This record gives sequence, structure tokens and C-alpha cells, in this order.
Amino acid sequence: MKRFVAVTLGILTAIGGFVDIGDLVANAEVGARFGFDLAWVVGVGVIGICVFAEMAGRVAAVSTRPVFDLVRERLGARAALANLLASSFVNFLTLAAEVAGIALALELASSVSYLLWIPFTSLAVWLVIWRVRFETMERIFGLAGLSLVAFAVGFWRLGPDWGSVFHSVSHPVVPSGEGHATYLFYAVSLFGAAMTPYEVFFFSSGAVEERWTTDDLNVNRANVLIGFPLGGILSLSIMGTTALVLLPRGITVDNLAQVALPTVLALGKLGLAFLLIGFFAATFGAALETALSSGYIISQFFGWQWGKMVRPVDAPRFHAVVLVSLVLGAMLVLTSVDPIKVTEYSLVLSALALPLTYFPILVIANDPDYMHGRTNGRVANALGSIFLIIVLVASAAAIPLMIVTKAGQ
Amino acid sequence: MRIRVAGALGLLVLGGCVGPARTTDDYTRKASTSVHDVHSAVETARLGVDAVARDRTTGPYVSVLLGQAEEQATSVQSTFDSVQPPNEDADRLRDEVDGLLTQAVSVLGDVRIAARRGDTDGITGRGPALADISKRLSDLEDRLG
Amino acid sequence: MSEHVGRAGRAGRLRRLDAGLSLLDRQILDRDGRLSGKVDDLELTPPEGDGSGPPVVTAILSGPGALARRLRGSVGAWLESVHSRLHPSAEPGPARIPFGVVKEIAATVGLSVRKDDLELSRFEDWTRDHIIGRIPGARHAPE
Amino acid sequence: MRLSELLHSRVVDAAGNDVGRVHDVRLVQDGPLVGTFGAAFRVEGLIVGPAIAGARLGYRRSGMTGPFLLAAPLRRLHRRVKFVPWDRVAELGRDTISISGSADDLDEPEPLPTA
Repeated sequence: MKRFVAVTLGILTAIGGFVDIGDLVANAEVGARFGFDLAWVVGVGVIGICVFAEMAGRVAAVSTRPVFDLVRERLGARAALANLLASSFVNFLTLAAEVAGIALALELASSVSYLLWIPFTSLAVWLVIWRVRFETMERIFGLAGLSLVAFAVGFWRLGPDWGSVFHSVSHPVVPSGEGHATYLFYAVSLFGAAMTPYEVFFFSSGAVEERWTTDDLNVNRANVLIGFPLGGILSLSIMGTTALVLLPRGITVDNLAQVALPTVLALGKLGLAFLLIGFFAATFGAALETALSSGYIISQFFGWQWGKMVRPVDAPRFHAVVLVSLVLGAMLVLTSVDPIKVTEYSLVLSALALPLTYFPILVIANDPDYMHGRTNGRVANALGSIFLIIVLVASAAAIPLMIVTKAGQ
Repeated sequence: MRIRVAGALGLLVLGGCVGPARTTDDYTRKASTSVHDVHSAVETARLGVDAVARDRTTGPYVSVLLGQAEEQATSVQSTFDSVQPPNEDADRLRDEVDGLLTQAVSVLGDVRIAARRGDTDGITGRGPALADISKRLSDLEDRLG
Repeated sequence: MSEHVGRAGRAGRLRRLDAGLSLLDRQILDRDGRLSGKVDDLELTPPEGDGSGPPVVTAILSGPGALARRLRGSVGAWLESVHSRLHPSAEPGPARIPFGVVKEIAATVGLSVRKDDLELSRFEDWTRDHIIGRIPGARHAPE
Repeated sequence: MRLSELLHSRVVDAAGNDVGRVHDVRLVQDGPLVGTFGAAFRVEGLIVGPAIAGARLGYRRSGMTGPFLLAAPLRRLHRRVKFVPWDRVAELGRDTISISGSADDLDEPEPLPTA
């Protein structure tokens, strides 16, 4: 029974934790612009993150070592440092976008400008990292993030013509008036949103923080294989609501208020309340995860003591990195740069950085020295290899597409 | 790697700029895009007004939604105004587009003010004006192609 | 998983390992299991006597002073300068962990001493004493 | 001397023929006794192979067989890896290591078991 509760909680947490500011923005934008013609990308991205998160969780549980620690052992100091710099930069942009996302959610609830909220939200994120136990933190924000289920309810209440939805999901075309390059650019962004690398750093470090062992492998598998696909359904619901309401009216999504608009029309004040709680929890949770990830990957590269399982004085450099990242992230947002733009760029750069994370994981998950008989099976390797190719293609295409399409304009 | 990131950052900056319009075609395309984007803001506001009329939303949310619609329209207009028209045909187009955008921004401003005051009737009363400006923007966009 | 360290393994064979693959860049754990840095390099010393014959691994080198040289280029130079600025002596070498205090070499490298007893934690001490340790609650585990 | 000074160095034989780059340094535990560790490790020889990316990924070891996409090309490249016993090292230069004799009579390294 206790086991069952743990598994259920883990799955619910994975669902709530799947969606962050990048998913909110990318899915809403794509739905309003392309309808259901890019829905397949979410499917591909969800399978990809399942494949690699399962590997990363298994590596962490069997070897009790987090991913970035092993990245350095297998890439060597120089390549791992280049990887660290690039990953830290992308992670930092994502952190800034999430911190802005929390403030934007509060703005929608209070009509007080998001810029005024930034100092408070950053402080709150830091306090949670400083004082709250890892599992408590994960559970609270993951479960609260579940209230984004309002998107799915809203989509259903909007009464889509299911036949035509399924048809356009399964027969995607580039809509008239959109170039192929623009279509592919948004495909890459959406893919970057689903497979954001910090999810893997966080997932594997979290597994070590929670002291997973090989006994937890089934829990790992259940969390990933049930939780992430259900999270993907939330993403598709966001896309569906904007496709049904905003697309026919020629509305492009430029802010978070518009992301909520279709669901507000469908469900009214109660729906809005759920969405605002969901926005807040999802972005707050992701801000915690990215802030911690910044500390995790740098500490793991240098072999410093890291993690929330020890007192802050015992991991001073880890906490210093987290603190500095948060302060810098808040400062970036306070320059009043458009937070939605920051989010969009963080997605493209995530897509660019994908192979840096996923290539070493695939190698390590095959290494018997680390995996003690739990190396990848045929299915994991076949899927891993296919996704490695997809990830390489997406990464190579990200910047050229951004230039050609002027970032999707 | 670092060079690629630096390049991406450079684009981040360049992305927000508008290039000069060299030909009438080019200018017409820019006009069309601007009309399209302001139309999007007006339609957003209409949905917001609709939500207020049906009592489906809260004051703070709708005031942010309408404020951002106005902001969006204002920024599109000032970007469009900063493009140099290449010839006299373009001048005429500029006057027409700019006139319509000004009206759109003005109506959006009225709705936003009503929303900040929590004046529900003031918001819903602007519905017809928004519908009218939306239609005119959409007609102009069709004409520009 | 104490992989034993005697002269000969079970099959009466000497233990062999490839340093790059199985020792370099590994995580170091101290006696109490605390994370204590990475194996950034190894110190090789000519054998005692006439100095001919194969070099012996005498120490693990850890920290910025050792890592800097492996990175080379401008990043390496920058790291080296940070290291020497934080270090009291004029020409600091890298932090040395004599091989005699190594307990085991497996997925991680275990030591038989506490990390506070080694010359490893200068930067860590500085961060703790000047920043993190001064924030209220730093000495309590999260609740 | 540091281990990193050996790694990546170019290796040439007595005739000046290129042997490759140092991929790794093989250690054997039969040195003098040190502290609690027991016998110290000493250098047994150098593992030298073609200058390729990915030599650190570990595909030299027999247990690393997947995924096929990576293992197939990397394992093929590692077949051309040679073992240089330390007594064949004639001169340690800054970036180049000279060995005595010809590159042709070098053997492959003995495969090490994975844990």
C-alpha cells in the first residue's frame, strides 16, 4: 500500500512537473498558429524524454551517481567543461524565464506588474531551496501543478470536433501562408520544450538525493512512462484550446494572459483560478529545478559536495552557485526584456544543446562498469539511437532555422 | 560552441529590429503584417470583453489581458511608423494604415482604462467599437494580401 | 564493494587499470563519504634509486591547480590565476593527496582520511566562511 | 611528472614513423608499499592509437557493446590500438614521445575485464 502511494505520488508529480513556462508558451503559440499540425512533435518529444529520463534514472539508481559527474568521466575534462559552459548558459536562460513566469502568474492574479514581483518570487524560490526538504518540495509543486488539468477540461468543454482533430493530428500539413522553414522552426522549439535538458540533470540528481537503489527501478519506470505521457497530454490540451479559440480569430500568442484566455472562456472564474494556481506551481517548480540544476551540474563537474541532503554549510559552493544563478536570473528579467522572448530563445538553445546531454547518457547507460548488469536492453538502445539521430538533426537545424525565419516571425 | 552561443545572442538583439523597406512590395508586406498583428490584439480584446460580458473572468486578469493587448498594438504601430516609405504610393498607404492603427490603439486604450477602473459596463460597451475596428483591419489586411 | 588492494588478485594476477578510463576524473570521497573533489591529475615519480625504470603513481592531484593544466588555453590560465590568488604561498602547486591515504579505487575513489585534513578545501572554506555560513539557517538540514 | 603530460602526446618510433597518440596509460599494482593502500601503482606502458575523438568513451573495453550505432564504428577504430611497454619509451619530449625499435612489433594491449 505504501509502495502504491509512493508510485502514485511519483506519477502525479511527474505529470505536474512536466509542464513549465516553455511548454506553456510553445504549445499555446503553436496551437494558435498551426492548429493541430504540429501535435505530432509533442508525441515524439514525449517518447524522447521518456527514453532518456528512464536511462538517467536507472544510471542514478544503479551507480548512485548523477549524470554530470559521469559526463566528465566519459568525456574528459576539456569536452566536459565545454559541455558544462553551454549547458549552464541554456539552463540559466531557462531559469530566468521560469522566474519571470512565476511573476507573470502573480500579475495575472493581482494586476500588479510582474517586474514588481520578481524580487519576491526570487527570494521565495531561494528560501524553498534553503529550507524545504527535497521530497516535500517536489511533491507540493508537482501536485499543485496538476491543476493545469483545467486545460484538458477546457479543451473538452470547448467541444472540439474529435474526428477532425484526430484527422489533422494524424495527417499534418504545413498550413497555407506558412513557409516550411517556419513550420520546422516551431517544430524544433516544441521539441526543445518537451526535452529540455534540465529535466534530466534534475531527475538524475534528484534520484541520488532521494537515495534511490535498484529497488526503485520499477518506480522510476512507472513515474517516467506514465507521468511524462500524461504531462504530454496536458501540453496537447494547451495546444488544443488555442487551436480552437485563437486560431480561427487570427490571434497570435504574445503573452501568458492569452495562453489562459480560451480556457477562461470555456470554464469561467473557477477555471481561471485553477490555471493561475497551475501557472504558479508549474513555473515555481521549474524555477526550483533549474536553480538547483545550475548548482548540480557545476558541483558535479568539479566534484564539490552538492545537494539538499546535507546542511548548507557542508555544501557551501553548491549553495553559492544556486544563489548567484538566481540573482543573475532575476537581474536579467528586471532589465524588462520580454519574458516570452527569453522563453522562446531558451527553447531554441535547449534544442541546440540537446546532444550534449543525451549523447553521454546513452553511452553511460551501456557501460557495464557503472551499470552492473543493468545496461540498456535492445529496446532502450534502439530507441536511444533513433532519438540520438533526431536530437542531432534538431540541434543542427535550430540555429539555421532561427536565422532563416527570423525566430519564427 | 561558445561562438555559436554568441551568434545566437547577437540574433536575439537583431531579432527585434525592423529592416528598411526598399520597394513598394516590401513596404506593403510590412504594412500587412502590422495590420495583422494589431488585428490579433483587437481580437484578443474582443474575447476579453466577451468574457466580462458573460461574467467568466476576474478584474485583475482582464485588466492585464487588455493592457497587454493595447501595449502590443502600440508597439506594432510605432515600429510600423518608423519604417521609411520608399515612394509616394507608399506614403498614401502609410497614411491609411497609420490612421486605422491609431483608431485601434485608441479603442484598446478606452477598454483598458475601463478595465483598470473595474467599470464593467464601460468594458462591454466598447464591444461594438472593437468589432467595427476589427472588421476594418481584417478588410485592409485582405486587400493588402 | 571493497575491491581489494593486496599485491595480487584472486587469480594470483596483479591488478591493472587504465588510468584515463578508470581513475582520472573520478569522484573522490573522504573517510565519511563526503564528496571531496575530482581526480584531476596523477603525480608520477621516477622510482627511488637511480631513477630509471617505470614511474610510480605517488599522489592524486585535485582542485583548480591541477585541473588548469589539463584544460590548457585561456580557461586553464584563468583557473590557474584564480587558484594562485586564493592561495597564500607565492607559487602554489596543486593540492596533493598522497596515494598512501587512498583506501579503494572503484566507481569512486575512497580515502582513509577526512577531507578537512587535506589541503583541498580552501575555496570551499572561503565560500562557507564569507557567504553561506553567514546566512541564517545554514547550519540546519532542510525540513 | 603528471599523467596529463603523457596523455594525448604524439608517439613516434625509432625510424620517425608515426605510431599515434597516447589514449591511455596502463598502471599495474606492483610498486613499493605506500601507506594504507598497499603496493603502489606504477606505469606499465602506454596505450597508443589513432588520433580520434571518443577514445575516452570506453569502447576499448570488451563489455562496451552498445548501442550498435556508436559501438560499431568506435570498436573498429580501437582495433588499431597498440601497447607500448614502458621499457620501449626512449625519450619523453614536450609533446612527442619517441620509442625504441619499430612500430610494427608492438602488440595489442591485453584487454582489461570490466567490473
